Amino acid sequence: MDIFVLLPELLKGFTHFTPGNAVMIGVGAALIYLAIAKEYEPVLLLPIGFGCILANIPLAGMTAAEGMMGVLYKAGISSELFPLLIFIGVGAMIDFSPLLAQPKLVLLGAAGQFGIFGTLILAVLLGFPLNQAASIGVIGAIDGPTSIFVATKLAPELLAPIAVAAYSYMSLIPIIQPPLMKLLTTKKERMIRMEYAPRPISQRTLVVFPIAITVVVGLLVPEATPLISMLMLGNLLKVSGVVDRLNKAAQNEIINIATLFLGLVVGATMTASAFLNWGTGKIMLLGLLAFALDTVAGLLFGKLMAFLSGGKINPLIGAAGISAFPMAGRLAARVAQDEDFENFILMHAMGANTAGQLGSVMAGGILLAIVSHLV
Amino acid sequence: MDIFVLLPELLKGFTHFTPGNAVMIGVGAALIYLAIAKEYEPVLLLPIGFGCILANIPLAGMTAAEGMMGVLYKAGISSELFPLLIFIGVGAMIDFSPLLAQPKLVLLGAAGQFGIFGTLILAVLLGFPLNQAASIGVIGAIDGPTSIFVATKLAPELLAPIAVAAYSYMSLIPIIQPPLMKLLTTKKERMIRMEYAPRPISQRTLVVFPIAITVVVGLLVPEATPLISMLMLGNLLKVSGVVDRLNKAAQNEIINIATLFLGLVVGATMTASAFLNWGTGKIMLLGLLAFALDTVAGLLFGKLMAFLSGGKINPLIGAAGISAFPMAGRLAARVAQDEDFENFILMHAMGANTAGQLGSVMAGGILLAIVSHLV
Amino acid sequence: MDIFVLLPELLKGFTHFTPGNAVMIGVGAALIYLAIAKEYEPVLLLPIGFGCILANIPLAGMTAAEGMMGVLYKAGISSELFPLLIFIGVGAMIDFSPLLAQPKLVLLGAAGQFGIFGTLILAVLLGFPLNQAASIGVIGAIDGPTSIFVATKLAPELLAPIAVAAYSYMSLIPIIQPPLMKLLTTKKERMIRMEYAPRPISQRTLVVFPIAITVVVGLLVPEATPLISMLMLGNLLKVSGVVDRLNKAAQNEIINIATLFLGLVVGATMTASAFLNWGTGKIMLLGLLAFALDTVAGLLFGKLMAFLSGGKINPLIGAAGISAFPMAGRLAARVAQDEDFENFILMHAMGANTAGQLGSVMAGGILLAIVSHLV
Amino acid sequence: MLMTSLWITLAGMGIVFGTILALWGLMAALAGLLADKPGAADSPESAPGSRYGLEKHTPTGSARRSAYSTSEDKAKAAALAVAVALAEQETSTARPLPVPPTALVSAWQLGMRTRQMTQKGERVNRS
Amino acid sequence: MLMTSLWITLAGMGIVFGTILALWGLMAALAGLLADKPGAADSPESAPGSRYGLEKHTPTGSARRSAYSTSEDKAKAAALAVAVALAEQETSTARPLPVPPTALVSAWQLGMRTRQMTQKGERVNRS
Amino acid sequence: MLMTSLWITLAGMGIVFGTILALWGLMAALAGLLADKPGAADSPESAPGSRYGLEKHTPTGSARRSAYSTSEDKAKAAALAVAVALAEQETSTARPLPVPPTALVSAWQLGMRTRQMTQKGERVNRS
Ligand code: NA
Ligand code: NA
Ligand code: NA
Repeated sequence: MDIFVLLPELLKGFTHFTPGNAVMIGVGAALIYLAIAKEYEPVLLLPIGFGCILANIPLAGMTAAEGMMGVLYKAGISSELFPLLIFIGVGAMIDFSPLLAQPKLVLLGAAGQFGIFGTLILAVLLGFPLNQAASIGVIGAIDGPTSIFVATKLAPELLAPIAVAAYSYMSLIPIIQPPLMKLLTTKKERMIRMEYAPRPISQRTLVVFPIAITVVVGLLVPEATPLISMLMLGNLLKVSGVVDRLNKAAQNEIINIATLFLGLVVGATMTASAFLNWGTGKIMLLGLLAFALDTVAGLLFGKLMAFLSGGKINPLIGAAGISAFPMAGRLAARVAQDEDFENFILMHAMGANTAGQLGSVMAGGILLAIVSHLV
Repeated sequence: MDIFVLLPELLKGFTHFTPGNAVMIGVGAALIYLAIAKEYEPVLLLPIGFGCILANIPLAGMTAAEGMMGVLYKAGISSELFPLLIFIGVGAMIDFSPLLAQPKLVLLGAAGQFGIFGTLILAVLLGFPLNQAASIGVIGAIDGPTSIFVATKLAPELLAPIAVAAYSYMSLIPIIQPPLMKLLTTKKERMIRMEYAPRPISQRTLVVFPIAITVVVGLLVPEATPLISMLMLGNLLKVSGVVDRLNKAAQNEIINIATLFLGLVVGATMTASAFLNWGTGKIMLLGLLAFALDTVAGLLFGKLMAFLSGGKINPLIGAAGISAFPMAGRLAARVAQDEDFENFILMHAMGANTAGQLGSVMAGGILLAIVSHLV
Repeated sequence: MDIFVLLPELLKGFTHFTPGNAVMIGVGAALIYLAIAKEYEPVLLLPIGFGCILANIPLAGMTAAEGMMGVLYKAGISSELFPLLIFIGVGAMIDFSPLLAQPKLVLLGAAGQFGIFGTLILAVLLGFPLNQAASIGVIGAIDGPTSIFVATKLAPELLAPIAVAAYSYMSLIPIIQPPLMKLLTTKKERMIRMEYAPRPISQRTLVVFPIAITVVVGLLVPEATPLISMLMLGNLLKVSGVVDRLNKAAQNEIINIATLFLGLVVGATMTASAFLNWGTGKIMLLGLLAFALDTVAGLLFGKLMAFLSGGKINPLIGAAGISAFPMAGRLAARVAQDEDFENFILMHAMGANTAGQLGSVMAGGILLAIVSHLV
Repeated sequence: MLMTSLWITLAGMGIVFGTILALWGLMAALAGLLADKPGAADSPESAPGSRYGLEKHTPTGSARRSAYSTSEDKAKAAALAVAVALAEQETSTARPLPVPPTALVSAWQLGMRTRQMTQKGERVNRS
Repeated sequence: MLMTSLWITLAGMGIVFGTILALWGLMAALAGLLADKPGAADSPESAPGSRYGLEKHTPTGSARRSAYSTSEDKAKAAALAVAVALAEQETSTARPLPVPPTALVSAWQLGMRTRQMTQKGERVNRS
Repeated sequence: MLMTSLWITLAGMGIVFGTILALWGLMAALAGLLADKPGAADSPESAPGSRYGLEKHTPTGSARRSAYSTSEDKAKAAALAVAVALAEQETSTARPLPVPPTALVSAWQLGMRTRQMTQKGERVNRS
């Protein structure tokens, strides 16, 4: 074995290294920077960024089918297991009592989904085929697992940019929403105080709710069953109060491990060839639009409810209907408080926010149903 | 895409919904009710009930081979991984020192298995084929993982009713056993006090015990090796005292996740077609009988030992030999105390109880050996 | 079904039991004894020992492809998932700041790898084929997951003896190293005090370090990428400070479960036929040699640095360059203190020790590259 | 193609609103049918939140809600809301300490977000 | 078919008893051979239970057992047994609080069961 | 075959040293480029260790390091090193108690090893 055999072997890592790899490693590093320095969804953007770096080290073979990332992709993404496991944990962290106390707020969870469809139209106009356009639209669900679940079924090739958009913008909510709120609502509207005299919610109600939702949504939108059922299972584990060890497992072991691996694997799909193209840029742009359209639609519907209720409803809570639980809810309450420190609409905002979570999942399932029917 | 295409698409969930589905969703809800309101083995009946509901939502596709439940079934039931993982955790929760302190009590662990075989005979008389009859009999092991492990190998089609029977009746022990105890034992017998002067158990003994049991049982009943070895592994992790992090993992992460998924997946096999038939009713009935037969056999053998020992043994501890660890043990001690508050047989009852756990696993393996040899 | 059918069925466990099985069960018991009584790497040797016992119970079928051990082997060893998951946890437990504070110490991490290659030569002389010789050599990485990862790729048939040697000797470091330290260094050298005035390390540095290492090592030694990247991922999870739940998952759930199953499965490969041969004896011997050669090379290089630095470096820290993190580091500091209680070189020793961890992984990858290129 | 996507939007939003309306009915029914009989609400069992010990950590605790849902006292509600808000701020910054799992949970979804809000939110408001 | 099942019962129960008898011998041997030499029992290493910190939580702790296994004092044993029983009752109802993992473990197998016993058990006893 | 293995050793050790030299450069660069500007080191954000609460448990905490890395005071360093060593000894023997996860982590890699060292190490030193 002489030097002439050895040398190329030694340098193969560099000889196979492309400028594209360099750029993508930069992208991965940038995502990790956002995760750590700006704390943008760190539990997801950090693993995604690291996975992106791994995918762009030549000859490492980790993203090959039999490599670690390939094995995890098959185990958790192709099987759709990871987003569903994450939803079990998320469900165990949601409290639906503010919504149950004021059922009419659920309407705001519908309006906040317009961004999905508005973005789909724009994506079609930009020339994306329907399956891809729909997957891009679901960024407007403003709910990571939903976006990933739908994209995996309709356009897995776009998984990475869609996941990155969904989670990056999620963290930008406090920057994206306030200007639109100020633009679309009058100071008078933002100062509307809302009565908070909900009927008390019995534990019985809290327990029956997730089961009933699973059955009803399952019958109305079968395609949404996996997502909604796992969300509701997690919630049931929590409210039942008799299976604390399962509840804790859902909120910790299960969601943590699924999140870490989901992030790594999604990042590992970010190869230069797959990511460095105009499509990615368009998707990032459309994703931003989706967030804005959701917010606008939510606010306008809030204004409508304010008008119909004779000024009894503060339109700001409409912006909480986009999901992005629990940040959008808290943000709406905060903006209201900025106008009038005595004005507390947190519970109403959280009601609309949880409604948005339900709406997002259903909208995702509905889109899946319609599009897989057409494609 | 006009309304005439859309409408059936919209209503497909309802158009495919059968009365059977409705009934089974009711069954699932009932199991969840028992889990929460009555606290019947909630960590298992709640997931089973929820899985049952999921299996009866048409077109949801979760129970398909590539659906979430299908994937988990393949990963944990077909592979027999879930019951074995649960056993690692159970083993880490059992303390065999009361048994080691009074080795003769182990005999009660044999008597308490008669229900398995008695039920098998009845099942055969009711017309079940041998493999099914044996699986039904193993409900008499009164040990969930054992029942599931054996049923998976002999008659997977009966997995759901057998699991449901095993876990529901497990919770009814405090209702099933006391009457039989009162019926079969005299007040005088129940008031027998037992000496408690066991030899001290060295840590060396506690450590060698699980290893020795694994080897001896493994040689005597190879088919019982997977179950007994995982039970003993868990116990070894605990008594060794040097692998606390593995011990904790066995008692938490591993058993929690396996339990949640096992329950969901078992429940997901409860489709209307598979569950709604006379067979299920017969199985529920036979399961109840198995519990009763175990208790009767245990008590009668207890009386025999009481007689042979010249009234030195309280026959009540015979009822603890059915396994159902640790409830049957505590129940026996309690009933004795009801007769005479000064009478403490807890340690003897727990000895018989852990013996029952061993006996159940071995009986399951023995049945598996004989029947798979005949079928 | 008469007694003549039943009897052989009853005794099959014994009729299939070979003397080899008996010996191997003794070996398994011995490993468990070392784990518990001597606390030799208990979290690994205990499961390995138990797995070894399981593999030698005839007809239990646990080691068959569809048996529990077979399933776990496919899931975690063939896929190389277990050692990599363990590395995520190990990485989250390493602190590289002592090394970053004194970068030149990294050289000691290279010297400490000579044992790998020295042992390879001896193995070749003893007649092992190259792929096996290399796998045996990697025992000299003195890092369990690295040895297992490389052996799985080059010579899976030797997995068990290599893993056993790697982990048993790891625990003997406090017995293997001190005599060599005393032999190869003068009292004067051992009493050398080292300045400890490192530049302060910014959190920025701690965060960039694991990312930079992944990329640089990945480009220089692509074959080392899986190991080094998972080690660095774990470290990044810790130092980032923003993903505590992932950090905790890596340090607990993930590493505990992977360790338990890795041990069991490695042990389950210890069948009499595979383990009871001269090869195993030679491997154990060569493994011991690998540890000694590493230590000697480390110490000699330490003496060289002491000489070149004009007596500013204590050669003992050279012995910490073999990896075996964190024991070798602490041992070196201890031996120095035995000579002069006022002499504290802990931080320098830990720096060399973490350098050894990096060197081990890279050496493993380099060997993998060269040998898989030649075989 | 554009027509199709317009159709999808129309149908999609229609179905979303339809389903949501169904949920509205469902929830109204549930909250009505399953409400506690007066007085029962005080029993430890039926008081929502009393069953789960985690509640005290979770973002919007029905424990807190139910605490004042039965009273009309605005001021009290206000005071509580503030307390809640502050509590959440703390949670979000308390991560470095060994916090209980659920607090970590919030730390995930809510911790860093709340913090961002405080930072960015204020930045925005100042502008 | 019936004959077969009778045969299976006969053989099965026979083997079960046979195996159990073997275990009896095994345990007797173990407890005999591996017993601590007098005095050694006091050393922290060999005292069962002293090695595992979980013991205090687990249902039937050898820690407790060994505490009085060496003494013949019945009354003491009785008192302890009561304490144990009470302790377990509490454990079973302590679930809502953030209990340590092992307590949760009991909460699973023993918690709700113990509680059922108290409820149903009493119901039964009253009848 | 022997020649090959000698070649492998030569090439292998060569590449190992080469790569390690590269890392040396890398680390020197990092520690240089990314060092904190004077003064900044005191701010809670940039002080290493202050970000991770686990640090207090881990073997060689940069928290501790940074504590005296800025001062030249040898005695202080020595005192600290001793404290650290002792602390680790305790950790390693504290396993029976319900210790925090990270302590358990040490208990794994470092606990029993440290203990062995104390035992065997001393045995060796006595010889
Ligand atoms: Na949404
Ligand atoms: Na039984
Ligand atoms: Na090494």
